[in-house]
Formats: sequence, structure tokens, C-alpha cells
Amino acid sequence: MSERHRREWIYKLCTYGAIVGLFAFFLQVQNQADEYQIRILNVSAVFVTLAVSYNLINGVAGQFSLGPNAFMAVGAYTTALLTLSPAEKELSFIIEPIIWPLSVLHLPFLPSLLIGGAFAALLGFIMAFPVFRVRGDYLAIVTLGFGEVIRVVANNVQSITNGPLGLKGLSEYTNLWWSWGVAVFTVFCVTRLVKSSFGRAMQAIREDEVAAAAMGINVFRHKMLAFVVHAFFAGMAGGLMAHLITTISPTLFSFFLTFNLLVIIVIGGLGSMTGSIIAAIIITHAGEWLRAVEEPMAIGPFNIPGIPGMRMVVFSIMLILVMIFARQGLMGRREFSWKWFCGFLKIGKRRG
Amino acid sequence: MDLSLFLQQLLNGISLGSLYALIAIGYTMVYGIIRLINFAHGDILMVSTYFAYFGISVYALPWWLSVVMAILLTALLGILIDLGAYRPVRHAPRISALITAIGVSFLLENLGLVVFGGRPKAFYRPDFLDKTYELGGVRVFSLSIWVPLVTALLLALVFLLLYRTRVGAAMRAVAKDMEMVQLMGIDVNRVISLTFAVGSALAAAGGIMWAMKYPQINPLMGIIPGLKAFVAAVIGGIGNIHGAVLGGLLLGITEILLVAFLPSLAGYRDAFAFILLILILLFRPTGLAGKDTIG
Amino acid sequence: MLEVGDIHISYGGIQALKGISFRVKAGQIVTLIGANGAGKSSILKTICGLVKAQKGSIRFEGREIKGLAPHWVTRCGITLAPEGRRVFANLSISENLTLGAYFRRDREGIEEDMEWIFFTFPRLKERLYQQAGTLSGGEQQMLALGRALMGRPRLLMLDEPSLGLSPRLVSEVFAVMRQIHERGTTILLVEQNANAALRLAHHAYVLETGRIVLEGSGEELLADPGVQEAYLGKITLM
Amino acid sequence: MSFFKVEHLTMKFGGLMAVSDLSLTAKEGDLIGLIGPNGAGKTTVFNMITGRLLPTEGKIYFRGKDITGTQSHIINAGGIARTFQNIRLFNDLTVLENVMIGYHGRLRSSFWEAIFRLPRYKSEEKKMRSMAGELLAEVQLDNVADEKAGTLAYGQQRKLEIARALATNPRLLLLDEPVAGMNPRETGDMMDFINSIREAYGLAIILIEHDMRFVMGLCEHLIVLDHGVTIATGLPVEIQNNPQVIEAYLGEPEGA
Amino acid sequence: PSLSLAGKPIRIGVYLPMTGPVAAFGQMEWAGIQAAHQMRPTVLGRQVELVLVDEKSDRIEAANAVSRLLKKEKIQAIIGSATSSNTMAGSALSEKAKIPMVSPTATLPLVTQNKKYVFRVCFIDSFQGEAAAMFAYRNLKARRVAVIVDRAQDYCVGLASYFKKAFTHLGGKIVSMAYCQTGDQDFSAQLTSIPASQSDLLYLPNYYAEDALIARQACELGLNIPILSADGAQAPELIKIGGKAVEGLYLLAHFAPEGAATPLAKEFMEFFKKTRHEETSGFHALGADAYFVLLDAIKRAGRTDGDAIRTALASTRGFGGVSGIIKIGPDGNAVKSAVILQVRGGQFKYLTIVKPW
Ligand SMILES: Nc1ncnc2c1ncn2[C@@H]1O[C@H](COP(=O)(O)OP(=O)(O)OP(=O)(O)O)[C@@H](O)[C@H]1O
Ligand SMILES: Nc1ncnc2c1ncn2[C@@H]1O[C@H](COP(=O)(O)OP(=O)(O)OP(=O)(O)O)[C@@H](O)[C@H]1O
Ligand SMILES: [Mg+2]
Ligand SMILES: [Mg+2]
Repeated sequence: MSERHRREWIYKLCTYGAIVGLFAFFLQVQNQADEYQIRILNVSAVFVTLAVSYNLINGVAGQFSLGPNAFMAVGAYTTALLTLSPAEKELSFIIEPIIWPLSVLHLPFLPSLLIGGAFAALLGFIMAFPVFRVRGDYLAIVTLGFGEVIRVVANNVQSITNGPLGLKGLSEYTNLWWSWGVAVFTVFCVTRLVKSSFGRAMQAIREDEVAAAAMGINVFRHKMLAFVVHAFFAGMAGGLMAHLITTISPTLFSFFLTFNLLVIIVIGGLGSMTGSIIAAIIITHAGEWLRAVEEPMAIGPFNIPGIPGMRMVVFSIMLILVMIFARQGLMGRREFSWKWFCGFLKIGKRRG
Repeated sequence: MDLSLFLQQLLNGISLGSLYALIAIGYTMVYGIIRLINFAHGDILMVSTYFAYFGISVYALPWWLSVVMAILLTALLGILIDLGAYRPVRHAPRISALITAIGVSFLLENLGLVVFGGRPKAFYRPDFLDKTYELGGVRVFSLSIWVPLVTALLLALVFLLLYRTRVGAAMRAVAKDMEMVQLMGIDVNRVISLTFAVGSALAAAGGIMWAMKYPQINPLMGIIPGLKAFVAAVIGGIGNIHGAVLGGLLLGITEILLVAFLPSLAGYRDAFAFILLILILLFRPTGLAGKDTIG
Repeated sequence: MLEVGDIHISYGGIQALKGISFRVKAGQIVTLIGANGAGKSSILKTICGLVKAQKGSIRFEGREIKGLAPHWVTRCGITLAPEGRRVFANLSISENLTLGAYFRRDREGIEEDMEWIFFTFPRLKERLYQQAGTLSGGEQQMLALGRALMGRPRLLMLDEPSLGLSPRLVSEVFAVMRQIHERGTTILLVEQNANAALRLAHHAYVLETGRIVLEGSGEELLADPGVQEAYLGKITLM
Repeated sequence: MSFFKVEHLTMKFGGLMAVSDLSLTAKEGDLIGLIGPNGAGKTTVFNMITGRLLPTEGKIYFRGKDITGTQSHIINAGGIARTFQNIRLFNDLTVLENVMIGYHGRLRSSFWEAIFRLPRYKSEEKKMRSMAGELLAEVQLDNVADEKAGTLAYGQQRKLEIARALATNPRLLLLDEPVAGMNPRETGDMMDFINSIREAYGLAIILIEHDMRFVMGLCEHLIVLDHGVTIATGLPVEIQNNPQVIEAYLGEPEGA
Repeated sequence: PSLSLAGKPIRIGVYLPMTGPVAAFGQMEWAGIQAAHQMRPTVLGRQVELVLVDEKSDRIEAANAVSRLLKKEKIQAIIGSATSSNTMAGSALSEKAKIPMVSPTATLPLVTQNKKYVFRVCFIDSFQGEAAAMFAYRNLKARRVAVIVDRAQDYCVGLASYFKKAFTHLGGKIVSMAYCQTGDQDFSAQLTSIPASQSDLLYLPNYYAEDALIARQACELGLNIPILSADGAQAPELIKIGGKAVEGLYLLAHFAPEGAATPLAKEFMEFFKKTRHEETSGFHALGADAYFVLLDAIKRAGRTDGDAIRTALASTRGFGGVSGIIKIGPDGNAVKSAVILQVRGGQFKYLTIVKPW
């Protein structure tokens, strides 16, 4: 027992060590200040947050939701409307003035971000009632529908969202500390939740809803829990995203965003948090690496001019190939653990 | 409300609705038979209009010949897509198949952007479709009459295929139990290829009529009709052909009437399709026509 | 007629069949018995091509059929009626039967077989246009048998045809199997109801965790104390 | 006040009368068999008792409370657990986790406590784990506790399903064809197993089965359904010789 | 400038939507920029190199693209992007890096507000809206106007609202304001209600694809009032798709092929015709102008550091671009005249010019 205890202790230390290492690395990056790399790292972090929380509902609870763009939109708009100063808001809303309480509210970043998450969670809570009346593909479609409805509403309620003009000139609050801080916090919360009795119950629902209910699990409540937690973090991610690119409008939150996320969690391995993290980082970078195929190339004596748009063609083909040859994604449902890692490095093999 | 105005809008709605229906049938057939939400359906439709465009405007073939060839080529394209992308993931988890479909959709769109360019092209419209008649205050545009007629005809053919032929029975059987169909000595892959061919041909027919109605084509034109037809299919109960027709008409008519009589809500038009969808699924969790397989 | 030689299969790393060899002579009823998970269904699925064998050979009427796609195996004259009936619930009885003869081109032959099936299962004829899904369990089993026969197989493989049927239907199914055999069809039968199966069979093989451990005629195995102990059980009525 | 009572239970699917006017009572510790031809409505009865289906008519009382139309998980929390005709395990969870699910309904901690691993949650999780381990040991599945449930052999899966049901601490256990697809030998083992858990937990059990030797050997009381109608009730010996049951269900002894 | 620099090319980054929903504009502008580059490939005796990065019509990608241009490609100036919102997603970064950016077609006033390093060569929506209102009221004598506006584009919404403000100020009335969305293809519902409103002009401040379809369907429904459209519609496709229905349509645009006032315009149009085998459209012209204006500024600056180019850009006066005489105003906006075109005989014909005030 004490041997096991000791090892767990070591693993825990490793985890903290790794987090400290991560942030030390960022300190380094921040100082060397390659904005482009920092930006990609920031985007990666936002996508890690999104993917991990999205995986909770899709991979762990098995409820095939296609609506994370709705939560991101709500989170992004809420946060942005709170951090913008009243003067800036007045400047932006050129078509219809902004409605009253919003026109004067002005909060610092962190509370805005949390309120953004909370609003998204509230939306998740309300949506859960209609959404979980249906199952399977129908659930997917209803959530897709909600995503679109939210986008269209954002496009139309000009006195709140400024319509298609969107919100512009947000301060660039999101930096590596914020983005990765939230990402690490999300990973912490979600993995802890998944590894708890509640997570087991969610997985049971994924495996067999009827049996889960017969075993005393309140199916609706647990679906709702997964959905609301997902919504909360997706909302926060939306807020981070808004303050990274400093301008938002409804088109940003179309279902392409959802598809991107879906691709990430499936390539990572549905249900695997580790997979989501790895895939989020890989995919955000891959988009940039793939730019190479659009540049002019010289293969031997032939000069091939750059073909704009090739990047997306190659990306689509790769996506299909990955699905054909690596169906379970990178990780399947496996998770990273120090134990596995040690085994991988062939250390700590002496067994007590 | 003015009656002739109402009739006018109703006619617009039926015409739009039957286009949705036609495209939705292809969606629903593929879904009903292999349980795949073929996200690329709308993009297949887009490619078909380019086939026709090349025939008419580039190779200067007679328009009807181009249309027939475009439909055949699109059927072939459907088969190729099935062969290259969907067959390899047939036994994979359903979500992999879904992502593959999204991949195919992205591929067609982006390939379209690279090959055809992003600028829209003008699509040909034969003269006899370009006429308007005046009937008691209602202006009837000849295309608006032809579209429902063609849809009805194709629908009848689909029903004949499914319910009056052996291969139709095989298709419906594949929907229920693919493995068992193989054990009957039936080549499932051929049955599925045929399904894709028929589904894609219907998409082509719908797409070409769409392009004649709104004579402008571009590589992303398939997204909206694809999405709307998909919603229509779900409203009707995805996998159910009657449902797809019902859903398509319902969606087309209500959408037009909404924009016409509540113009201030026109901005919500796209959301409206989904609101209708959500409401219907709330009360009938498997769509209007219920049963979710072909049969 | 059928010769299976040393086949191995595994499901994702787990070895399910570890070298199975047996043969079925034309005109016989051969049965495979064994505990749950011994690999009986896997053998049938391998023969008809649903599962790929990694090693070994399967010869049917002298021809190697290993590696053929399932629909080709069926066209060679082997039909499998798999576990759990699996009728096409959304199709009518008539359509179910038609599909059974999908690949055949001899119209008269098809009609002849159809007649025989209606003669044997009059209930099917009464409800020709009823959807198969609305039939009772026993009727569905009859339909599954009839559908399998529509392909006019020379070898009919049945996987637990009595599973989940009421005692009365179980005896009906066994009676039908006897009739089918009398008509000249060779049968390879997998059954949990080992007593009944052994009584019916000419020859039987006993399977244990992916290996054949015993073979003999039906009566021999019925009398074998080992078999009695392991598969027939000695349930004492209270 | 009886322990378990069903009154005039009726279930209609469209025009089909799946169960009509079924009444039965059970005392604590009873072992009742429910038999009848395919499609007689046996599974439907279980589905109504466990809240999967809302009866068209009739009432179900359990320990003095009317539980008709209550949600599945509440009925389970009240003390009724079941197994399924086609095994329904959580295939991708381990055997141990499957059993731990059975305890989740009784968890007191909130999910906040779970995320931040507060003391109450920690102790509850520990207790859950040890109880599940003990239960597995009792059903002799402790050696496969860390395997995925889906990889177990059929017989073990049947046992695990029962163990999982037991983990919810039921007073009444409903078993739907527990020995379907088992050979006579395995059937005998299952009989012993059911007898032993019944004694160990003092359970009442209602079971559905087509294997007559199993049913006759185990049950104290039988109810025979045919097309939803109760055609006979009584002791096994009475039922065996009831001509109506023989006609509808048992058939003349032949082949077996 | 040191000698070692003299041989090195000057790198100009271009970020445009080459894929995604607004790819058509990006692709046209890129064609214009490329042609301009072929015409004038050098400045200060150094080769100019264009580095194109696709922004996928996506805001996140736009920001990434600019960030990449700034950090990885080491460019001296940036051209982009086609839409206002994506320009703004990128301009925040270039502003911080003090690298000048010239947008061909981001017309929203907000784009250059409070930005020192952001410029554009198109006129802004407020100018165009007013100009259109003036033309409608004075020249077309319209008093009751129906508007159909693409609600999904900030460009269209902005334009419509500026038009409305100016037109009502002049004393006219907006009798019907209907909305559509980019990609909509069926406008029968919006159009059917227009006759009842007895309007005498249909104003369509949208991109060409929507405008062409609206015009066609208006024609099918027998709606016979003049149509006034905006610069987003100045593309050959408007006529190809619109066919007979767009005959007589008025257009407020950046440049007129026949009215082309500057030598550069003539040269460019010829060159473009020769190399691309098509007529110059508004998007081509503005893409080319973004390049020419930038090139001119570099030449005048004589150096390639961001501040020098910026200062030179800000002091652009009377530059004879493809789309007319361009002056860069105090806030980085181009001050230039607009032209009114009319479609006649399947071609854009020059009607009149509207000078800035
Ligand atoms: N698709 C599959 N994936 C993984 N393992 C499988 C699969 N099918 C069968 N197995 C495993 O292979 C072994 C043999 O299974 P098989 O179904 O052939 O047994 P059986 O003898 O027919 O048993 P039963 O009496 O239960 O029908 C079992 O251990 C089973 O768990
Ligand atoms: N959800 C449902 N909808 C419609 N009909 C149903 C439903 N569930 C069961 N039935 C029908 O009700 C009847 C009784 O079914 P049930 O499953 O209870 O039979 P059973 O006695 O358990 O039979 P078996 O011994 O074959 O398991 C059958 O005819 C069945 O088709
Ligand atoms: Mg088996
Ligand atoms: Mg049952």
C-alpha cells in the first residue's frame, strides 16, 4: 500500500512539475517574443479548452452534440460586451444604439470571462430540456440547429450584438497566461470529473442509456451536467478567442467552427482527453504547416507556381485518409498517465 | 391579406419546396440505407451544376444533352465517392464515417474553388423556362410549374425502384441488416453504389433545376440547399422518403410565407428552418413521418 | 463436401479459433457443440466469409473458398442462417423470400422452392404481404429458414435456430430440420440444446475454447460421460 | 400492505394488446417464474415494472408505494433491479466500474466535491470501490475486475449483469432469460448461483426463462402468459400438467 | 541604404480570402494585384516580391495570416484584406508591429479609425451611401425607395444605413426595407411586397451575386422600376448572371473603363486584357490600386522601414491610380471620386462622376 501511495505521490509531483515546466516554457517564449508563434500557441490553447470540454459531451457522455459554436458565440459576445468601454461601444454601434444596461457596463477581463462562461452555461441549461428529448442523429441535428439559430439571432439583434458588423476593437487581453491558464484549468476540471463517479455514470449513459437508467442513474441529469460543463468552458474559450483576435461577428461562429472541433476530437480519439489536447495542438499547427503546399515549389527542373487554396484540398484529403486508416483516432479511448509514460520510457520497472 | 398575393407566394413556396424535397430524397435514401449523413450531398449537387455548365457554356452542347450527361456524370461521381471514401469506413464507427463525409464535403468545395475559381458563373436557362404567364392577377413563372412536375416524376420513379424491383427490396434490406444481405448472395457494395448513384443523380436533377431557377453557380452554392434539404429530410423523419417530400414542401412553403408576410423577420429565415425543425422534433422526436428507415 | 483445415482467426489480438479442422460429408447432419464463447459461431462466420481466416483452408466440393466475399460463398451453394433470425423486419414475407433467391436466374426452380416452403410452413403463405417484423418469434424463425432455403443451398448452416424459442417451437424447428434434410440438403448445425442436436446429428464435434476436442457420431457423444458432464448437465428436478 | 403487487396491468401497442389485465403479488424472498410463448408479453411486463414503459392501465405497488409511471432510476433507487434479455453491459467500462455504477445512485457528494476531490467524495469513492470489489469476489469475477466488460465470456457477462444489479441494493430482482444461449451444464451452474445470491441477500426474484428444466427446478410459483393473457398460475408441477399450457407453450415432449 | 540591401527584394505580404465564402473577391483582387505587380515589378531599383497568404474568409485565420506575414515572412508592407472584418482582425497586429497595411476594399469607416498604419484605396461606405442618395434623389428623381439589403455583410448593412440617413435627410422616403443573407438565392418573398409600396427605385447595396439574382427575379415578377446598385456589384458576373434583367441598372462604382481618367488606368486595362483575357472589374482595379499606391509610397519614402512607408502613404496626394485620382485623407481613407455607371447593351457604360466634397 505504501509503495503504491509513494508512486502516486511521485506521479502527482510529475504532473505539477510538468505544469510548472509548461509555464516556464511560456515565459521563455514570451520573452523571445515571436508573435506568430505566440499567436499559434494561444490559438492552440483555446482549441485545447474547446476540444477537451467538447469531448466531455460527445466522447464521454456519448451525446453527439453539434452546437459548441452556440456556446462560444454567447461566451464571446458576453465577455466582449463587458470588457468594451462604454465609449468604444457607442462608437461601434453605428446602426442601432446599444441597449441600456450593456451600454454602461464595464468590467475587467477575468470577471467578464467568467460571466461569459456562466451565460453560456445558462444557455446550455435551458437548451438541455428540448435537446435531450431526442437522441442520436436527431440530437446532433437539433444542436446544429441551435448553433445556427444563435448565429442568426446574433446577426439580427443589432442593439445587443451590433448585427453583422460585430464587435470590433476589443483589447488584446488574451495572452499565454490566460489562454493556457484556462486550458490547464479546463483539463484539470474535466479529467477530474471524468475520473469521478459522475464521469463513470456519463460513460455508462454513453454505453447504454436504458441499462444506466435501470441501474439508478438519473440519465437526464447527467447529460445535462456534461452539457452545462461543456457549455461553460466553451463559453470561456469563446471569450478568450474574442480577445485574441479582437474582433468578433456572427460569421465567426458558423457550423464550420463546430466541424473543426469535431475533427479535432475525432482525430484525437473520441473520449480521450489526451487525444483532444494533442489533436487540438496538431490541427492548429497543421493549418500553418500546410501553407507550404501553396507556396511555389521547384521539383527538379519544374517550377510549380503556388496554387492558392491547395492547403484546404490537401487538408480534406488528409482528413479522409486519417479516418480510413486510423479510425479510432490517435489515442482511441486511452489516456496519458505517468505510469504508461514510465512504461514507455522503460523506467521504474522494478515492481514492489 | 390579398388572395392573389397569397396564391403567388404559395406558388413560390411550392416551387422552392419541391426543390428542397428533391434534394432531400437523395439525402434520405443514403441515410436510410447506410445510416450515413452524407454531408457532401450539397456539394455533389454543386459539382453537377458545373458539369452542366461546362457542357452548355464551354463545349456548346445542346442544353438537354448537357443536362443528361451531367446527371449521368454526377451519378458516376457518387459511385466514385462511395468507392474511394465511404466504402473503406463502412465498418468503422459511425462518427468516422460522418467525419469522412465532412472531409469529402470540404474536398469538393475546395477543389471547386481551386479548379473552377471562386467567382460565380452564370447558368443557362432554356427559353421555354423563362416565360411568365398572368393568371387572374397571379404571375406564374413557367419554371415554377416545371420544378414540381419534374420532382413528382422523379419521385414516382424512385418509388417504383424501391418498391417494385428486386434491387429496391435489396436496398431496403441493406438498411436493416447489411451482413444478412450478403448472406443472401447479394453484393452489398453494388447495391450501395447504386444507392449513391441514384441519390447523386437526384441531387444533380435538383441542382440543375436550382441553377436554372437561380442562374448563378459557385463552388459553395451547395451548402445552403444542402443544409435546407437536410433539415427538410429530418423534419420528415430522416430515412423516410415520404417524409422528405413532406418536409421539403413544408419547409419551402412556410419559409416563403414567413418572409413574405412578416418581412421584418426575414433576417431570421435560415434560423426559421431550424426553429421549425426543433419544434417538430420536440413533439415528434423522430420527425413527422416517424419511422426512420426506408420501408 | 466441406473440408475445413486448420483455420485460425482472432478478433483484435484475441485468438478465437486456434486451428480447427473438420469435415462435413454430403447428405449428413453435422453438429458443433461447445460452451459459450467456444467459437462455434465464429466457425460458421469464417466459412461463409464474414470473418477472415488468418490461416488454414476451407474447401467446398473440392474448391477453395477461403477468402471469398460472403456473397460469392453463398452463390457457391452454402447458406448461413445466423444467430437470432435476422429477418428483414421492414420487408414483407414475400420480399424476404425473394431476396433469398436474389442471385438465382432459374425462374422455375425458384417457384418450385417457394411451393415447397409454403407447403412446409403454411403460416408463411397465409401472411405473404405482412411485414416480417410483426411476426412472432417462431414465425420469424420459420421465415429465416425458408429464406435460407430459397438460395437452394447444398450446404445449410444453422446457428442456434432454437435460441429464445418456447419449448413448443423448439420441437417444431427440429422437426423442420429433419424435413429439410430429407429433401437432400446437407446441414451443419450449431446448437446449445446439445441433447436434441446430438440426437438429430449423424456426426458431431465438440469445441472448447477455439479447439476441437472430441468428435464422434451423435449417439457416441450422447453416451460419452465427459460430454454428459460438460454439456448435458445433470439437472435434478426438485 | 404487500411487498410487491401488480394490479390489472395492461399494455397496448397501437392495436396490439401486449399484456392484458395481469395481476400478481410477491412476498419478500419469493422466487416467481414468468413463462409463455414468444411475444407473450413477458419482457413487456418487466419494462413496465422498471419504468421503461408506461402501462396503458393498471397499477404497480412496491413496498406500499404506487410506483406506476415513475422514472426508471427512481424505481431502481426504490429497490427494484433488473437484467436484460439481450445483455446490456457497459462494454467499454471495466468489470469493476460496471459494478460501481450500481452504487452511483446512492452517492451523496455533489459534482463539485467530485471535481475538487473533497474529503466526503474521497471517502465515498473509497467505500464504493471496496464494496464493488467485495461483490465481485462473491460472484467470482474478481479475477477479471480490470478487464473491459465487453471482452468477457458470455456466461461471465450474465453473472456480471446480475452483480451490477445487486450493487444497486435491490429488494426485488427481475431476471430476463438469464440462461438463454447456455448449455445445460452452464444452466445448472447459473441455477446454483441464483439460489446462492437469493439466500445471501434475502431477495425476491421474478424471472423469465424458456428453459423448462431451469424454471421448474428453481421457481416456487409460475405465471404463464399467452398473447398477454394470464392463462395459468400455480406450482411448477401444476403448470407442467396444465393442458392449456401444454397446448400453447410446452408442446408434446419431443426431441428434447 | 547600404549596398547589401540593394540586391535584396522588397517583400510585400498579401492576405486575402482565397478560399471560403468570400473567396470570389479575394481571387479577383489577387488577380489585380498580380497584374499590377507584373506591370511594375520593381521599385527603388529592387525587385518586389509578393507573398500571398490565404485567410480562408475566416477571422482567426486572418489574424494568423497577418501574424505569419509579420513574423515569419518578414515583409515590409501588407495588402489586405477584402472584407472589413477580416481586415480589422489583421490590422490590430500590423498596427502593433508598425507595418503599414493597405486594404483594397474594406469600406467600413471603423477600419482605419484610430489606426496609424492602416490605409485603404476605396472610398468608405458613408461617402458612397451619401453619394448614392444624392444621385437617386437629384438625378433619378426618386422619392420612394425600396431597399433589399444583405444582412450578413457589414458592408451592405453599413451602406444601406448611410443611404437611408442621407436619403431621408434629402427629403425622400424609404418605403420598404427588406433583408436577405449572403448566399440566399430566392428573393421572391422580399420582392413580391414591393409593388404595393409604390416605390420608384430599388436600391441594392449588395455584392454582385445577390444583386444579379434579385434583378432577375424582380424582372420575372414584373417589377419595372429602376435599380440602383453599389460598388460591390461591379463585376462582369453581374451582367452575365443578370442578363436582360440588369439592363438599365445604375451602379455607383469606383471606376469606369471608358471614363478612366488616368494613364495608369488605361495601361492597366490594356495589360489586364492582354494577360488575363478579361475586362477589368472594380475588384481588379482596387487590388491593383492597393499595390500601386503602396509602390508609389515606397518610392517616395526611398526606404522600406514601416514608419517611412507609412508617412509616405499618409501624404499621398493626387495619385493617378486605376480607379481614379487618389488622395489619402487624414485618417488613412482614400478621398476620391465615384462614378455612376449604367448597364447598357450588356456592358457597363460611364454615366457621370461624383466628386468628393
Ligand atoms: N466481433 C467480435 N469481436 C471480438 N471478439 C469476438 C467477436 N465475435 C466473437 N468474439 C469472441 O470470440 C470468441 C468466440 O465467439 P463465438 O461467437 O464464435 O462463440 P460461440 O461458440 O458461438 O458462443 P455462443 O454460444 O455464445 O454463441 C468469444 O470469446 C467471443 O467473445
Ligand atoms: N416498444 C414496443 N412497441 C411495439 N410493440 C412492442 C414493443 N415492445 C414489445 N412489443 C410487442 O409486444 C409483444 C410482446 O413482446 P415481449 O417482448 O414482451 O415478448 P416476450 O414475452 O418477452 O417474448 P420473448 O420470449 O420472445 O422474449 C410482441 O408482439 C412485441 O412485438
Ligand atoms: Mg454463437
Ligand atoms: Mg422477452
